[in-house]
Amino acid sequence: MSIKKYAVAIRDVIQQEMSRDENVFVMGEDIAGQGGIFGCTRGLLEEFGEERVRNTPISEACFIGAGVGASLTGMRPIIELMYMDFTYVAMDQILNQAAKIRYMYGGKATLPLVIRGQQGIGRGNAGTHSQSVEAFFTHIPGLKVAMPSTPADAAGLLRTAIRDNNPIMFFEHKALYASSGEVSDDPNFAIPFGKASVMREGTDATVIATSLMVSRALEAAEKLAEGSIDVEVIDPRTILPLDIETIVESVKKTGRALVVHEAHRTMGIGAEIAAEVTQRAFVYLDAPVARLGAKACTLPFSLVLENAVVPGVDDIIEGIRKICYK
Amino acid sequence: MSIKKYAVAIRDVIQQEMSRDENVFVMGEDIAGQGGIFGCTRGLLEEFGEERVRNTPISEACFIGAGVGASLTGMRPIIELMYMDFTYVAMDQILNQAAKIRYMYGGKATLPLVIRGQQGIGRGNAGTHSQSVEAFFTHIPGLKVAMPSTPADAAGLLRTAIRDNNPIMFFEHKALYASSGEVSDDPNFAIPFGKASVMREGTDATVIATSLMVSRALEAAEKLAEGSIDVEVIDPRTILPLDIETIVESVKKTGRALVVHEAHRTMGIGAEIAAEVTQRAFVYLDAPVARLGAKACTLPFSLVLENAVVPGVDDIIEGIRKICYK
Amino acid sequence: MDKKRLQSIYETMLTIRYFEDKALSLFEENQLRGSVHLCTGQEAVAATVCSHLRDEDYITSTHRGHGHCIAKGAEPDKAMAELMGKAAGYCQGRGGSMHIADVTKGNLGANAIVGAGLPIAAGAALSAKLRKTDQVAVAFFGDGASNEGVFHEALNLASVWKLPIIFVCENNQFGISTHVSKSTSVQDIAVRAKAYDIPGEVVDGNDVFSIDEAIKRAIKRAKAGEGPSLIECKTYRWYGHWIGDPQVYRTKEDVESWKKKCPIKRLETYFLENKIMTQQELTVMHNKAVEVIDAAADFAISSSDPDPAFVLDNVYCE
Amino acid sequence: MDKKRLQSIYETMLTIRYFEDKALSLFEENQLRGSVHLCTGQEAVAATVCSHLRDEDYITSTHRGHGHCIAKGAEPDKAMAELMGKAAGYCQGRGGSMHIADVTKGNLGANAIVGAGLPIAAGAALSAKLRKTDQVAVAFFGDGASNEGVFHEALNLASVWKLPIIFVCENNQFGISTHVSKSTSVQDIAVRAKAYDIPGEVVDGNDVFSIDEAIKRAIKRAKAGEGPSLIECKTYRWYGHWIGDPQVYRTKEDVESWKKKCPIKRLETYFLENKIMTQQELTVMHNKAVEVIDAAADFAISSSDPDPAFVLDNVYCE
Ligand SMILES: Cc1ncc(C[n+]2csc(CCOP(=O)(O)OP(=O)(O)O)c2C)c(N)n1
Ligand SMILES: Cc1ncc(C[n+]2csc(CCOP(=O)(O)OP(=O)(O)O)c2C)c(N)n1
Ligand SMILES: [Mg+2]
Ligand SMILES: [Mg+2]
Repeated sequence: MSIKKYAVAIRDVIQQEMSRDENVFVMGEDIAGQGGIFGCTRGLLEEFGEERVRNTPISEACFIGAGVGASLTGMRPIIELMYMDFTYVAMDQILNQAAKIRYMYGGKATLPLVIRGQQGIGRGNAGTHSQSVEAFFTHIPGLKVAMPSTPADAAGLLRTAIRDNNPIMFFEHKALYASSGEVSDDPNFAIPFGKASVMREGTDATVIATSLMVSRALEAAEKLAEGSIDVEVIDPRTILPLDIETIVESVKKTGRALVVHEAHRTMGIGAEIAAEVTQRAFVYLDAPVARLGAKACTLPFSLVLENAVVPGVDDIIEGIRKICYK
Repeated sequence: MSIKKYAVAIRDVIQQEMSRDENVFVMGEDIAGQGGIFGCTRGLLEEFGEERVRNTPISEACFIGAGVGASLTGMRPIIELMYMDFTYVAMDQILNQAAKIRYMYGGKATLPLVIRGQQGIGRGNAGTHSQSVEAFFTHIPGLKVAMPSTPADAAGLLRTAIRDNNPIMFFEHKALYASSGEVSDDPNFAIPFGKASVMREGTDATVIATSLMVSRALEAAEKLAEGSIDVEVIDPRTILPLDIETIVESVKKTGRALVVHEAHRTMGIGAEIAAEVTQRAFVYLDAPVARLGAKACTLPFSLVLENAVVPGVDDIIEGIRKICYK
Repeated sequence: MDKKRLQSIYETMLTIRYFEDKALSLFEENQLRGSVHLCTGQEAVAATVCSHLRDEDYITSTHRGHGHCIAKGAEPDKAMAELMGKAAGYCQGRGGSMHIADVTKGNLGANAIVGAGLPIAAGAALSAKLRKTDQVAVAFFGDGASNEGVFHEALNLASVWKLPIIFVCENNQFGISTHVSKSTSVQDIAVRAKAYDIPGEVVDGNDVFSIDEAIKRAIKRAKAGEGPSLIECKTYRWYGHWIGDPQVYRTKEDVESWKKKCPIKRLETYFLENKIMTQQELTVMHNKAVEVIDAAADFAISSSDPDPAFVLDNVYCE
Repeated sequence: MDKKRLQSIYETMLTIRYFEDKALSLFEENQLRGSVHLCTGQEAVAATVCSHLRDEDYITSTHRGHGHCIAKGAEPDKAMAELMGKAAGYCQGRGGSMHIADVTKGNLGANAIVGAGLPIAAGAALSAKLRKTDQVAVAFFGDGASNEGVFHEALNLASVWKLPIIFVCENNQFGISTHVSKSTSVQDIAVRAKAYDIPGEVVDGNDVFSIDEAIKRAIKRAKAGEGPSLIECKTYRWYGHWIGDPQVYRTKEDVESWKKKCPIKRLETYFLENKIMTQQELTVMHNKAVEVIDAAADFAISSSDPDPAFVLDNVYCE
C-alpha cells in the first residue's frame, strides 16, 4: 500500500499497463510534454516515447474515431479528453461507432478502448466546462461507464478498464485529483466493474452517491449519526454495469433511499436508480426513493451560484431527513 | 377541420408560419428541390425561394450552429435534421450553445430556434438511423422537447414551437408520417407545451406513452378492455416541459402506471417519469411504476430482431397485466 | 497493368454490377428492405483500388458500400444474406446494407454516418504505424462527405502524423439530391489536399487505368512513411441515391450520357481492341458472375432469419 | 490610416493591456478565479479589426476573449465584474471570462468550446444576408481551432452561401502546450482558404497597419456579396495559456524576443517617428487607460455577488 493522490493513482496505472502491454498507448490534447493539464500522463513521454504518448490536434471527433479504428485493429488505446464536456463534439464516434460496432458487426469485432478524463465543478470553469455528463453514456447500449470516487477505486477500476475488451467511458473528477488515499502496490490490483462499494454501513436510510458526492454523503452521514439517524452510503463505482443488487439489498434493510449525484437531477442516473430500486424493493419502501442532483439550470460561473446549484452536505442532510420523516 | 397526413400537417404549419413571419426560414439537407426526404418542406422552395429555403452541405454541426447565430440576431430558423440520430455530430452546438447561451449571457440573449426531424423504427434503417434520442435533450437545461403522436399534435405543437422564443427539439416519427387525422384549419391553431393529452380514459391503470408507442398503447388498452381492465392512456406530447400533474392525477386515480417509449428502457424518459410519479403519488401506488422501452442492444437491421427489441402491443398488454397483478 | 490484375479488376466489377442488379430486383420483389444505396456505375473505383490491397490492409466504407465490400474480398452470398437481414449474413442480420463489415478481411465496415469512416481509417493506419507493419488503410467517401468536419480533422491528423492512409473520394456529383456545386466550395475536392500539405489528384473514376496509377503512387507514399494522399475519382451513380429515389434533381439524358461512360464497357473495349480477351471470353466471365450472384441470392433467400432469442448477444465482449 | 482611427486603436490596445494586467493581479490576489486566458501581446488584432466594425456588426470570440470584448465596445467595469462573477457583470456572473457576451453591442460571445464560435458567426452573417442589411460578422479563433471540424464546415458553408463574414485566425503558435507545427499540417493556416475557394492571407498580427489593410479588403468583399475571407494574424501571447500555466513548452528567451515585438510599443514608435503624437501625449493616454481599468476593478470588487435566490432565472425566455 502507498498513499497516493487520485491523479497519481491514475498515472501509475497507465504507466504500469503501458509497460505490461505494448499495445496500450495514450493520446489526447497536451498529454505528452505537459503530462496532461492535470498531470495524469506525467512522465509517460519520457518513458515510452512520442509514438505511444501522442499529443493530438484539437480534433476530438477524429482522435476518438482514430481510437475506434486503432482498437478494431489490435491496439488498446487510452484517450484523454481534457474535459469530458468535450464528448459533445465527438458524440457520434462514441455513441454510434464505439458503442455499436461490435453488435452491428454481429459480434465479429472487438473494441478495447478507454476514453477518460475529468468533469464536474471545482475550478470555476462555468457552464461548458463543469458539467457531469455520465448519464448520456448509459442510455445507448455498448459502453461501460465508471466514475471512481477514491484513489484506490480510480486505480482499480482503471486497470480493469484498460484490460477490458469493450469501450469504456471513465469519468474522473477535477476536484478529486488532489485527494489522497491508500492504493495497493500490486501491479495487478483491479476492481471489477459492477460491484458497488459500501462506504459506510447504516440501518436507517441508504444514500447512493457517485464521484464527488460520495465524500459529501459521508460527511452528511457522520453529522446525522450524531442526531441518531444511521445512514448507509453506497458508491456504485460503475454506473454501467450497475450493481443494483447491492443497492436493493441495502434498501430492503433500511426501507429508504436517496440518490445523490452532481449531474442534473432531471434525467440523471438517479432517475434510473430510483425507478429500478422501486421496481425491485417496492414493498420494503417506507418512503419514495428521493433524488438530489444539480438544479435545472446551466452551471453558473459565480461560486455563490454554483454552490446553490449542486448538492451540498446540507442538502444531503435535508434530503435524508425528508425520507426519514424527521 | 381537414383530414391530413402527419407529414402534410407539418409542412402546412411551416408554410403558414413562413407566410406570417418573414424571419422564419428553413434549412437542412435536401429540403429545397426535393422538399425533404419525407416531404415535410415540399413546395416551400417554389413559394419562398432559395434564400428562405436553403439546402445545406452535409455539415450538421455547422448549420445548427448557424441556426444559433441566426436566431441570436433576429431570425427564427427551423432546421431539419434528416434523421434525429444526426444530432450526435452536432451535440455541442445543441447542448453547449443553443441550450446554454441565454442563461450564460445572464438572460440577455433570445434564441428562437426549432430543430426538427424524424426518428425511430419502421424503415429498416438499423442501428444508426432508427434510434429514439429524445432523452438526451431533457438532461441539459435550456431546451424544450416535443414529440407529437398525431397529425393534430404535430401541427399544434409545431406552431407553438415556431412561435416560442426558446430552442426547441421537435421529434417526429418516420412511421407516423403517413398516418392521417383531423387537423384544425385555424391558422393560429396551437397546442401549448407542457399539457399532456389523455387519449383514453380508464380507471384501472395509467399508461404513459410517447410518439409511435401511443397507438400501440391504445391498441393494448382496447384489447384489455375486453378482458375488463380499463386503461387510461396519456401522451405527454412534450417531455420537457413535462405535464407531471396530469400524469400524477391519473395515477392517483388508477394506482398503477406503466411508461412506454421506443427509446431504450435504461435511462429513457420512463426513468424520470417513474421516479417523479413515485415521488408524488407514493401512497396511492398499488404497484411500482413499470417501464417498457427498447431492450439494451443496438437496434438491429433484421425486422424479426427489431420487433424483438422495441415494445409491441403484446409487450404492453403484458406490462399492464403485470402491474394489475392479473 | 498486367493482364492478371486487369482481369481480376474486371471480374470484381462484374460481380459488383450483378450484385447491385440483384439487390435491386430483390428489393422490388419485397424480399429486401431498408435504405439500399447502389453503386452501379462507380464499380471501377472500388475494384481498382482494392486490387492493390491485401487482406491485411484496411478499408472503411460508406452507406454506398457493397462495391467496396465485394472488392475487399467479401463473399457475395454472405453479403447478400446481410442485405436481407439473415442469420448467415456477415453481421448476422444486425447490420444490414449500411453497416456491413468483415474485419477479418480488413473491411472495417460500411458506415451509415456520412464521414464517420475517415477517422476510423486514420486509426487503423495509426495502428499499422504503431505495430510497425507495412499495412495501409483506405478511406472511401463521397463528395458530400467532404463537407463534414471529420473529413478535415482526419486529413489533418493523418498528415501531421504521416499515417499510411489514402483518402479516396468518389465524387458522383450528388449528395442525395444536392449537386456538389451547391454544397461544396471547390470544383475539385482534390484541391483540399493543399489544406493538409499532401498530394491531391483528380482522376477519371470510370477509368481503371487512371485510378490504378493514382492508387499505386499513393500506396507507395504511404508505405514509405510519407503520409496520406487524397484521390478524387469523378464518377456517377446510375440509380437513385437509394432505391426509391424519385430523382427529381437530374435528367434522364444526364443519366444516359453517363451510362455511355460505363467503366465495365470501357474496359471491355480495351480488352477487345488490345486483343487481351475475346468477346467470347468476356461472355464467359459475365455468365460466371451472374451465376455467382444468382447462387448468392439463392443462398440468402433460403437462409433463415436470426433467432430473436439471441438478440441481446454481442452487445459486449465477455 | 487616419490619425483618429490610429489613436482609437491605440487607446483600445492600452485598455486591453491594462485590463489583462489587472485581471492577472486580481487573480494573484485571489479576488478572481477560474480559467482565465490573457491575450496580452495579441492586442493589435482585436483592436484593429474591431475598429472597422459598427455596433451592428457581429463578432464571435473565444476563451481568450477579453480583447475582442473590449474592442467591440464593452465597458471594462462590467467586463471585469463578469470576470469576478459579480451580479453587475455582463452576464450577471453566470458566464465568467470564458462566456462573456454583449449581444446588444454585436458581441455574440466568448466561447469556451474551441471552434464553436465559427458556425455561430456564419449564422449571424446569414441573418444579415437574409435581412438584407450591410452588417458583417467576424469570427475570431486560434491556430488550434483551425483543426476542429467546425472550422472546415463553417468556411465551406460561408463560401458556398457567399456570406458576409471574415474569419480571423490569431495564430499565437500554440494551443495550450502544443506548438502549431505539431498539430497543424500547414505552415500557414491561411493556405486553407484554398480549400474553400476564398482569399486567404497572412499578416503580421503585431502590426496594426497590416491587419488594417487585410480587414478592409475583407470587409469590402463581404459587403459586395462576394463572400468570406480568411485572415491569419501571426502573433504571440506573452503569458501562459491560462493563469497558472507552468509553460514548460517554451523558453524565456522566446517570450522575451516576442515582447520586443510589442504591438503597442510598435505603434508608439510610429507615432513618435511620424510626429503624430508626443511622448507626453502617449503618457497621458497610458494614464487614462490605467485610470479606467483601476475604476473598473474598484467597481467589480465593490459589486455584490449574484443572489442565489434567482439562480434559476433566465433558463428560458418567457
Ligand atoms: C452525418 C450524416 N448526415 C446526413 C446523412 C444522410 N445522408 C446519407 S447519404 C447522404 C449523401 C451522401 O453524399 P456523398 O457523400 O456524396 O455519398 P453518395 O451518396 O453520393 O455516395 C446523406 C446526406 C447521414 N447518413 N449522416
Ligand atoms: C472542443 C474543445 N477542445 C479542447 C478545449 C480545451 N482548450 C481550451 S483552449 C485550447 C487551446 C486552443 O488553442 P488556440 O485555438 O490556438 O487558441 P489560443 O489558446 O492559443 O488562443 C484547448 C485545447 C476546448 N475548450 N474545447
Ligand atoms: Mg456523392
Ligand atoms: Mg493558439
